[in-house]
Amino acid sequence: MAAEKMAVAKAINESLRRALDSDPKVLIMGEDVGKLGGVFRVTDGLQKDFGESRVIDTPLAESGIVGTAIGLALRGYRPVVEIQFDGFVFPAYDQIVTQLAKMHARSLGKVKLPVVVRIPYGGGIGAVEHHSESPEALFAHVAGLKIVSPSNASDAYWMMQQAIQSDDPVIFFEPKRRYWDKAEVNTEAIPGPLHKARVVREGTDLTLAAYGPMVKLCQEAADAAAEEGKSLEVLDLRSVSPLDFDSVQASVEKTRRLVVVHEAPVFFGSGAEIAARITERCFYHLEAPVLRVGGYHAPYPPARLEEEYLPGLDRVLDAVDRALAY
Amino acid sequence: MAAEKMAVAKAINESLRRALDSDPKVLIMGEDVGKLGGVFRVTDGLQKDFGESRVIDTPLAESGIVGTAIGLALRGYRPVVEIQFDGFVFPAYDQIVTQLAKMHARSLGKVKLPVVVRIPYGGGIGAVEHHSESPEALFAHVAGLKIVSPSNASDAYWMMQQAIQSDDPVIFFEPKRRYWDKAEVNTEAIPGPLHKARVVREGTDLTLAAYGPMVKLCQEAADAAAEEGKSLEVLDLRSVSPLDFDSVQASVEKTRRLVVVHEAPVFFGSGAEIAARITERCFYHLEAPVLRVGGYHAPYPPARLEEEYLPGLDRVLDAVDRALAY
Amino acid sequence: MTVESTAARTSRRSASTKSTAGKRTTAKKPPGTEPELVQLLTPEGKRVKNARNSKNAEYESYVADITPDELRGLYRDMVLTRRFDAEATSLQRQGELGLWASLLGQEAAQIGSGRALRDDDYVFPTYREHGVAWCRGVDPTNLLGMFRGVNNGGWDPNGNNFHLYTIVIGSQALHATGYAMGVAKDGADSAVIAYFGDGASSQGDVAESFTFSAVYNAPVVFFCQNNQWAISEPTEKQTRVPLYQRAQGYGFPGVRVDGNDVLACLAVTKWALERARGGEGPTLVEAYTYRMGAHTTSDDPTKYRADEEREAWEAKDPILRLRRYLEDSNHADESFFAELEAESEALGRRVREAVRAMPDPDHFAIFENVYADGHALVDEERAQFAAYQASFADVEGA
Amino acid sequence: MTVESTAARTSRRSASTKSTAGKRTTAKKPPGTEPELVQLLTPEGKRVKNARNSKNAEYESYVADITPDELRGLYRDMVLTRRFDAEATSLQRQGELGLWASLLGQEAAQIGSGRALRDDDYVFPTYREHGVAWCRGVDPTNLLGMFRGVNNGGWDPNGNNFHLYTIVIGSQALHATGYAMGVAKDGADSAVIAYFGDGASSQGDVAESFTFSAVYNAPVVFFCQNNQWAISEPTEKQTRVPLYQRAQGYGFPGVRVDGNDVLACLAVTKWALERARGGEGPTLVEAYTYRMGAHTTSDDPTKYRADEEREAWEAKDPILRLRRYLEDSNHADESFFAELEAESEALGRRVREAVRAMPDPDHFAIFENVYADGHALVDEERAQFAAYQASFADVEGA
Ligand SMILES: Cc1ncc(C[n+]2csc(CCOP(=O)(O)OP(=O)(O)O)c2C)c(N)n1
Ligand SMILES: Cc1ncc(C[n+]2csc(CCOP(=O)(O)OP(=O)(O)O)c2C)c(N)n1
Ligand SMILES: [Mg+2]
Ligand SMILES: [Mg+2]
Repeated sequence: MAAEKMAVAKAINESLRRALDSDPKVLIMGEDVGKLGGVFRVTDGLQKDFGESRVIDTPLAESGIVGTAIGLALRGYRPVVEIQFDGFVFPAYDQIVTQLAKMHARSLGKVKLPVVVRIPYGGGIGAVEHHSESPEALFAHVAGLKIVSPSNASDAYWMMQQAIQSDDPVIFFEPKRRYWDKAEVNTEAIPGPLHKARVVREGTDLTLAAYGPMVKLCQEAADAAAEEGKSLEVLDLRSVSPLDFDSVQASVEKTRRLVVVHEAPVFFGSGAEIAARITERCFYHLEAPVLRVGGYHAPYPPARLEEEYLPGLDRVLDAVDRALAY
Repeated sequence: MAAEKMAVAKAINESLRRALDSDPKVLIMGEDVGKLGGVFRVTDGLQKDFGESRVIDTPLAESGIVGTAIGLALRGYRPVVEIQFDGFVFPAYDQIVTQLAKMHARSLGKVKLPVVVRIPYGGGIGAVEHHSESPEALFAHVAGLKIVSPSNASDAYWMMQQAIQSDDPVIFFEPKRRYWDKAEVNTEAIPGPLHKARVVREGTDLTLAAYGPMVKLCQEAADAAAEEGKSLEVLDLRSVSPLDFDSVQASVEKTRRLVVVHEAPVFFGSGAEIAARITERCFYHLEAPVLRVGGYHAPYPPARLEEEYLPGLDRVLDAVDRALAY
Repeated sequence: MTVESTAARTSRRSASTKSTAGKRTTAKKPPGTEPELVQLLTPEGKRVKNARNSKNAEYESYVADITPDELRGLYRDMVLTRRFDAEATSLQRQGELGLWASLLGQEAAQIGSGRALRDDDYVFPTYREHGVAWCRGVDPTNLLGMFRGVNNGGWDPNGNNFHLYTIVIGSQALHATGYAMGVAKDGADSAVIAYFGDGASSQGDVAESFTFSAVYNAPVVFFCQNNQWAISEPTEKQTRVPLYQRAQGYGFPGVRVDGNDVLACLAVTKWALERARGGEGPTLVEAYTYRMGAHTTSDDPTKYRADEEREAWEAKDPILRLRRYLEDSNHADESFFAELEAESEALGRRVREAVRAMPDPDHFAIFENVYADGHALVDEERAQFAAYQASFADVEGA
Repeated sequence: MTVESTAARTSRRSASTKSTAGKRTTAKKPPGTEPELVQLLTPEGKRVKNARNSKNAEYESYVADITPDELRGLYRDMVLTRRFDAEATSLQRQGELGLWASLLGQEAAQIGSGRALRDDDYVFPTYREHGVAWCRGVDPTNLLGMFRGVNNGGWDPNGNNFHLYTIVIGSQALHATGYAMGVAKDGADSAVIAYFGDGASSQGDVAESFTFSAVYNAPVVFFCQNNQWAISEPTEKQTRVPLYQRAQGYGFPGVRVDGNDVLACLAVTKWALERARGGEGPTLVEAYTYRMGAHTTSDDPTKYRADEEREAWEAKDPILRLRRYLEDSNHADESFFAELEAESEALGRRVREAVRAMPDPDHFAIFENVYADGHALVDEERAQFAAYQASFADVEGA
């Protein structure tokens, strides 16, 4: 009975419910998280069951949301705040970067800020401007934050449990275009470590590394490549900070080729850090440079262009072919 | 008479003065830029000579400064805004990322935002928290912005002229610890392109690439290495976005080894992008992985630790040795 | 602008909103009963001429001489705007638009304020100011590009002094303030108007725009359409006192006007614009109105608000009351209404056809206008993209 | 917190501040003459008992029963705080500190408000609240670590319910509001106080904290020390009306108190805290005072303000006026003042010695406390750093 098929959004909802249930200090905060249950229904029903004092509709001010969440954390609460869409996190950026990330160190370890910032992110849903971005690199560069992104319902459930239990601030990037993807979730499992990558599919010719919404794409690419006789290993990185370089290294030492895929622009994106570090760690193993597939150096385009902008099957396979051609 | 020895701060001051003089649309805005002339005296005397309507002390609100500068630019002005210190740009981050960077594209090219955001940045001056950071990577990932950083007085003068003339928003990172370094400035020269790197010193064994405050350090490192018989080429990148990869590639094709140095944390820093892209471009030329010297994944430390935190001569030479050992 | 899942419609907004701490808060007053509300045309269509107080009389003076022609013009604007809005909503249902943010119910606030403007004034809208766009002469079909997903802003802001729609809540209040600072620097006597919602009033950017405009005495009018809701949040989640009072604390006047009364909105906005032109600085106008529809086509208001609330506001419909007045005063006859009906239908048809004919953008548009002066990386990526695209063409061509 | 170059001291602040557009602005009133200023002890040291208005009388009731002992205590707090502050300034000159932000002139605002607090109340300071820290029992030497550059905050915030100094202007107002929301959730009757300056009042974060605290009715007191200057900018660059009025627009009371009058600051803060405890929500207190010194030791005020202004404020000195009252009322004798003088000297000595003895942090402190639960990259970099450091030890050892 503990294992159940659930959509990603529902898995997060269940995980939040469990946290609210088991720890009276857990709070949900954000715009429209109450009666509406969030614009994606991720907090659906929670205010009804836990009341307005635990599930809090906030004024429309992201800096205020994160800033007061910090204050609540200082008082002993464990706020889980929702930023409605990726493109609306920036008003809160100052509080996240200068306060949330640094207060533990500033206090020489005296205070802890167990705050989770949930951000539905990424494109592919045909939305208007600011609703499809992938700003994870803008947070990963900042010490003091942990950045994770689940790719499936089971991880969504468990990683949320672990993020809430973490005494560090966690930016929890939710792959919004996968909200409705269903998978088995065993709510009684014993989860592995939050920041460890997972081999989704084993392979020998090349490693595809991704996180969040792109994991599924990489699996599809591996399927397609398999039909052409290429054996691709697919890694779900799960965590962007810390980044599980050991797992990537282990995979690359085997396959000798790496392609990193993310929706965010390539320039200064996660792929850059992975390429730089893996090249350093695996210099003598790599048969090809680490290739990156991601967004272009341009604002996220209007919906009717997003298919061209976003990494798709063909672009991933193109990069695979280029890497294999070395 | 056109060439004169000037400190970096003075060179920027002279450049701003020239811009105010030659274009009535140029404005200076920021906290304390008026009578005080800025906390580093970069705008010294400008309000006295151009009046309060051209050199504007603003309320203490960075989002307001950038947001109103955008409005002024829409009205045809060319605001040059000062952010007092690197660590205080974040309240303006939303306006910079969602508006300043994107409005030209949003308008399909109909409106232009010739706004320069000046940010004194970097450490080495023994300051308190938030006064020593290097956040350039957090802007470079964002399309629509141009990011430059001069390393010397002549570039400071000319790059500021060009930044103000640019019809794109430019984030102008000023190496605050070099403000008092003097060099010849020829105010009648014809400057080269704003976004082109410069070979500061030719060499054959390894390329050191840096920008802003780290260029001088790299020159010192090259001097020291020369005494040990190693010939290092030093590149002053000058621009972080766009980044002049062609020049880096040309140098690396010659030296076959590259070390990138910046003050910002290494993780997700400029060095990652340079390493990833140069490795892709020069895969068969590189004898060693691109190595990076920069800050650690930790908040900028208190002043008495900054010497350990910041890249110094020994750390650069250590990386050089490691690269040469491949 | 939100996208919602299609979860079942269950809970209803409970009658009262308690403060988190269970301590006392200010109760929400029933709409339209506030003594401070400026009203010049009652829901029943009666002109309020002998105003209760002298302040009201001052506003009244701005529309005292309004001609029947002008009144019919306001009526026509509201009717056509509503028609356009309805067409857009149905185009969204038909899949021609990805999203639509309806202004239904807010026609008076938008047409009243929009018609108060001079050509040389400048407007900074949110994403819902279709009625103001109409007043500025922006072709309504141009508004639809961003909702169709073919662009992020489909008109030249300087063509009609109407800035692009701004989605990041509150940002544009600062742009308006900066623009107004520029107007003052130029010695021009035009004014600037910034639109935003009740929800937006909580954003730091809006507060900072109050500070900047007050300190620099910028000629800007802040026009807040308090439509009672920010998606699912009632205005009590943003403030415990009427929003127009916010201005006082920054040292400039705030006025609450009946946002469903086109004459009052016209008058109060004219007054505020005149203050701006006269060097008296900023003004906050709170247009007290109601979002009759969903937040956007993605929203489902039955999750959070009661039908009765909407019904109560229906009785205050902005178009209906002006129609009553026009009819009662014989300022418009049957043929006027009939012609307008035909004009409405024609507008709907034109918009429908224009949207359907709207081409998808060229793929290379991704790389266009990222920079005004170009950028090496954009050039490089465009070239790679072209080569990549061409590689398929080759295959397909082969 | 700023670092300045040592450019020549030239220009002086001109007498009037014009608006950018040359249009009319509100002129700055001479300090201390505002009718709205709550004052309970005049600069001449006279108690104001029969207050002009009933509001003042209400505040007066909070200090009506104050004992001579308590009065001497307030005096002692102010004197010792000033002594500590002077010591820190001279330690900076001697190179023992990198920077110092002096509170000179603001002792009454800080001691008055600080002594109004209960132990279970929580304080969110800026970087200048040395007097409040003193009241909380934070060892003054612990304040100096960040100014010496050995840490970024050298005390346990929960040790004395006194949060770390916050340098990013205005941020802490939101933390205070959130903390207060938590207090209310806990059903506790303690209160929270957030300090900030006149300059900070312009930050969006401060405005958002007003909104949140009002909406949630959070038990928080916003204590704004308007010391007339934000580095080189006079308060007119932040607002055109008195700052305490800002609160009104958010639906809670604001009061301007003579910030150089320790009794008035004590009384008004007690009143505001009592409101918070009683479930009446937030209050804004504007303590009207003056920054007698430079912004920090890096600042040179002669660049932007006239000596005469400072001189005018010297006559309102917070310590002097209480001394006059203590002497006139025979609440303190010669021996009290002599003993306090000795205590001051001892404090100065203790601080001096403690600072000089303050060790530099261990190099590995860079990697400490970045995360509570650890982070693989930090571990990796620490190990690399250790190996790198060790490589020098080897060389030196060889
Ligand atoms: C900074 C930011 N946060 C969140 C959103 C998502 N959002 C879009 S509209 C909206 C509600 C706005 O309410 P209001 O200001 O009252 O305007 P209305 O929609 O009622 O016209 C929200 C939360 C956004 N667009 N920008
Ligand atoms: C966000 C931010 N911007 C700029 C600064 C630089 N700065 C430090 S103190 C200060 C002036 C603050 O003035 P005020 O709030 O009046 O406090 P006071 O220093 O007078 O006590 C400035 C601009 C900062 N610390 N934080
Ligand atoms: Mg609304
Ligand atoms: Mg001040």
